[in-house]
Amino acid sequence: MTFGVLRFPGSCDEVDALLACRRFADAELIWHGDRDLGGVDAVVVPGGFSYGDYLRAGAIARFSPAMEAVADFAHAGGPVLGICNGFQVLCEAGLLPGALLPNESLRFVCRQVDVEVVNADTPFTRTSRPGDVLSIPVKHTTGRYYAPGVTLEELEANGQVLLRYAAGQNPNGSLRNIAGVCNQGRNVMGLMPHPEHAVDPLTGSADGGVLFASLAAHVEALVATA
Amino acid sequence: MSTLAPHRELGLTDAEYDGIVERLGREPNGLELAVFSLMWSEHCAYKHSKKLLRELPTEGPAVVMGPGENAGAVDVGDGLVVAFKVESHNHPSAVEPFQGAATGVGGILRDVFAIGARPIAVLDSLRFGELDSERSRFLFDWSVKGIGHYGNSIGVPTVGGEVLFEPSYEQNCLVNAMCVGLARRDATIRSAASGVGNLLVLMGARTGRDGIGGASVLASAELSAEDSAKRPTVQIGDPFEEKKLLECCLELLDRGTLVALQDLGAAGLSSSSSEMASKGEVGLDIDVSKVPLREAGMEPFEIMISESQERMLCVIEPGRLSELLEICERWEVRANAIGSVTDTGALRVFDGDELVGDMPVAALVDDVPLYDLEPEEPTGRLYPDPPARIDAGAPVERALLALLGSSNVASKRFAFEQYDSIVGSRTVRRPEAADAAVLQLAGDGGSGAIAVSIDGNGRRVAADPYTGAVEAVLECARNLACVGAEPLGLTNCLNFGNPEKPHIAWQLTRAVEGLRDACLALGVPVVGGNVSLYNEGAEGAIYPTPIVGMVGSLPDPASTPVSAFTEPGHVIALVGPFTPDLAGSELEKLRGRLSTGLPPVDLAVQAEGLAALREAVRGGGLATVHDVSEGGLACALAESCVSGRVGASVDLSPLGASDPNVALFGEGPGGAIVAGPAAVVDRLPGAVRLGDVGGDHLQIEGLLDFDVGALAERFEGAIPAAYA
Amino acid sequence: MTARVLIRPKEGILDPSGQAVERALTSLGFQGVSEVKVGRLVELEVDDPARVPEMCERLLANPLIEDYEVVVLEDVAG
Amino acid sequence: MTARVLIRPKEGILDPSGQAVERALTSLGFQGVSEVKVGRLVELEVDDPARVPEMCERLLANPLIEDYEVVVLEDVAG
Ligand SMILES: Nc1ncnc2c1ncn2[C@@H]1O[C@H](COP(=O)(O)OP(=O)(O)O)[C@@H](O)[C@H]1O
Ligand SMILES: [Mg+2]
Repeated sequence: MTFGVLRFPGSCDEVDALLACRRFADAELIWHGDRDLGGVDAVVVPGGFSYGDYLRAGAIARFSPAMEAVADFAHAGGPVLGICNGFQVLCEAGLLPGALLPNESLRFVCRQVDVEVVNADTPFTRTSRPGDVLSIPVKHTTGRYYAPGVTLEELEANGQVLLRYAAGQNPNGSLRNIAGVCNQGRNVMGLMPHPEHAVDPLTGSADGGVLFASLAAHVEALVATA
Repeated sequence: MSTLAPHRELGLTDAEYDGIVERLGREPNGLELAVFSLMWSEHCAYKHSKKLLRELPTEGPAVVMGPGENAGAVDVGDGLVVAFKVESHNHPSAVEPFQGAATGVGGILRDVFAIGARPIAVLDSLRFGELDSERSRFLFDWSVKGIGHYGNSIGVPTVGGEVLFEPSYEQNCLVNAMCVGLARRDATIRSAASGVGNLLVLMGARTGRDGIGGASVLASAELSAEDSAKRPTVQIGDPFEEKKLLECCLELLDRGTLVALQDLGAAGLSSSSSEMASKGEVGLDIDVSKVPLREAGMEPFEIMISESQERMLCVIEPGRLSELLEICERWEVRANAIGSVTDTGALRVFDGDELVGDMPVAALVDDVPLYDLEPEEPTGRLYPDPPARIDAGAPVERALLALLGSSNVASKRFAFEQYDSIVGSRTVRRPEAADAAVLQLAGDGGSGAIAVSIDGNGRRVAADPYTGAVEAVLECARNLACVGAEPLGLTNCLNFGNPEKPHIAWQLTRAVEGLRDACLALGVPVVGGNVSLYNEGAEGAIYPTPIVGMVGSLPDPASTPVSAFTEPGHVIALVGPFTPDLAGSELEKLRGRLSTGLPPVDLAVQAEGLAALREAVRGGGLATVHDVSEGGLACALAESCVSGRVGASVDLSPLGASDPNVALFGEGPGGAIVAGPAAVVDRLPGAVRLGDVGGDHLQIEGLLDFDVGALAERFEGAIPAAYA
Repeated sequence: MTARVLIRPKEGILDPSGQAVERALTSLGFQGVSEVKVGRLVELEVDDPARVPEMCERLLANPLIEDYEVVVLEDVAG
Repeated sequence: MTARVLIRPKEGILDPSGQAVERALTSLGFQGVSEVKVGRLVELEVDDPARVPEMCERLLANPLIEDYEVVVLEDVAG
């Protein structure tokens, strides 16, 4: 099983994501200019400030050749995980519902937060249980999740809200404390917290490993049944 | 430029002008005068401090690069070196704090990757007026935003720093930034140009009229009412451009494409090219018509002195130009060959075919007039007393709450939460988790970790320049010792007033002597630094503020203690040679006084104490180590309680102080509180057992009893409250 | 020709910048200020102004959260 | 009354957002785009529009690096 981690000009957490993935499977970087994803089994769109986040976070990166390939990959059912800036990119690309707005505080916030698993029945959360509390850092200026009311109702009804900030810990004003969502097909997920920065107790926590372990297990299971 | 004595307008004295004529053998033209005025400015030439800085010890077994290169570097074993440097961006930040602080970070990052090291950490040291001043709130807020903007966007974690608030910084704030980088020892590069016929290539952003006159006018003159006239020279930072430039340069170095590399900082192309030429003892020809411009109609002299950000200069062999261009294109980095290495020993500037300037490199860089300071110890007081905030007779409970809620002692979470402190996956101890930030090197092929800290206390240096400077070094080394790190090297930034004034010259001289003696006593070499003079406002000079940054190494990051008390039942003790005194303390400040003179420090005893603390930490088993600094022992205990959200019961009578205020709030170098299992703590030589961790109150026998929640509210709420 | 694009937060979406500016103006002593909204301004020279709405749809604005308005200026030579 | 404030980077000041948008538009295939500038838009209801320039000087714009332009709209009811 191989993860592919995108690298845009201005990505910052791509190497962290690569190393996090490698704790669970093989992983390689994918250059933004490449249209070919090289046969990876899952894609991670990492954090950072792609194209400087000028104009609007994630707005420019979504047009890169690699992102076109990722869209095809996702439409074909391939698993895609967007972290922070990657979440913003996937929303801008229409692969995930909603949008990320500037934090209510209008400030960058870097903080360890508790997030609760809402739905454990997805490729991204299958090694956890509903109600599990994960300690994962956030670090962003534009992380306030927004979607219109009807969309929010649909997300809740379909089990597309995967992670929520624990009570009192919403760092950005996200609606309904939403920290991570998936698409209807459950193969594309985005979250603002950084699981790749929570894979080692030495640097704070290993709770974020759940997401990579789940993805790896998901792909292995697919291979086994194929 | 006015026709009346233009050299004076550019900040050159008549004697300096004559010196230029003598060295050129003729009158300089306008371009040459502009270039000389910058190269001979305080900022570039260190004309008032160079002689003094020669006193600092610069050699040590770990030193790989010392002062003179873009950044200093020390060996951390396993074939790795750590490069680091601190630099000021005070005056630009006082004019436009967001861009000033951001470009300060951008500039220091370039210094570090210029020697081939990947930046892995930023630290900041900030000074403002008191937070009840609207201007200071504004400057603090936007400086922090600017630092975060640049560091966060470029993906380098800001792992530590410090900020203090004193009335003397009201007009002239200080924004110092330190960058730490990591390189394989065999992959570092120097800035000396070499190889006649080799090409000079400018990489990165296009050149605009940014900061023209910045080096001579903004950085080397006192701030005055005419500052508004200087406004259009504000430089804008573009971290995205720098991120591409950084990755591109590191790839070029990795492939061995470059002969030499140099960042463009103050005085832009003029200083970077002439310094490269000077180091390599060669000449350079530059054609300004080949420099890509952002604005139409720029004069050759403007191109030579523009301080546009995010640019680097390199020397390559002609045969490798296409390889360089290819790599630059991949990273979307602009690159243009703008000149070549010559054997003329001159910096020759062409505009197309026309020679528009011709200056001996030696006259620009090496043979610069240096001045002797004329220090004179002041007879009277230099600074007014700070405004009183509490009575001298206030009960100790009030004093503790006042101290924890004072901006100097209160938590700086407000600032450091705006910084990404974890990108890079090296950060083992984040801000406020321990006294120094700890960065593991395992992912880079290293063993163990490095610890970094930046410190300085201008008020104590104002009270006693020699002892205050000694204490800055000791504080920084103590922060490292708290996490078990041994210092490998030191960088510093000397922020002072106008050195042409005898009392400032005296402060500077005494402070440098203090730095020197402390470095010698600890065996820590100075591998680099920066000097920022003329920090004065209408009310006079800032407190003399030497800032010290250190990098140390430690064998095992996993066993690093934290500042917080962690477990009920742990035994608390005080270790180290600590003699509390109220002179220069935060309590004295709150009482509205500033002493003259600090108690003398025995450096040999302090050095021993630091080594013992480090060994104690390395011995393992200690859960908590926190140094005693601003606010004294009571504040240190309160911080450890608040951080761990747990209480402690202690008795200070074993310390034998007669005045409870001195015992609780007295300051001075050498002390740290430790906590851990009794078996571990009791084994420590010289440890004075004070009590244990437990409950939800901080109880100091016979003196104080506070709910930890109430202390937390003070400590954590004070700075946010200033912005509510 | 110069095109000017005005981009503002959609009605009903929390606009903390607008609120912060409103509070700050009031505390600076400016009376009678309300409904402050902060958005973005994009100005560009274009050969074919008819294509600007498409630029907005694809890149300049995010229609889920922003409204935009295009004004074409006759060679104001910005 | 509604006041509209257009804030843009001063002539000659680096505008990284504008550069990024210009490159992005071009690579999306929009031809003939140049001089892209990205600025801010502030709209507000004010009793006394004559005070808006002062608001710009003190808060809305950063006169060191930005120019502003105030347009007063007759109750367009935003
Ligand atoms: N301006 C700042 N930037 C980043 N971190 C800061 C800043 N100010 C303080 N910190 C962090 O807050 C913690 C406590 O700061 P301080 O009280 O100044 O420590 P010390 O007393 O050890 O010098 C440290 O971890 C420090 O790195
Ligand atoms: Mg400390």
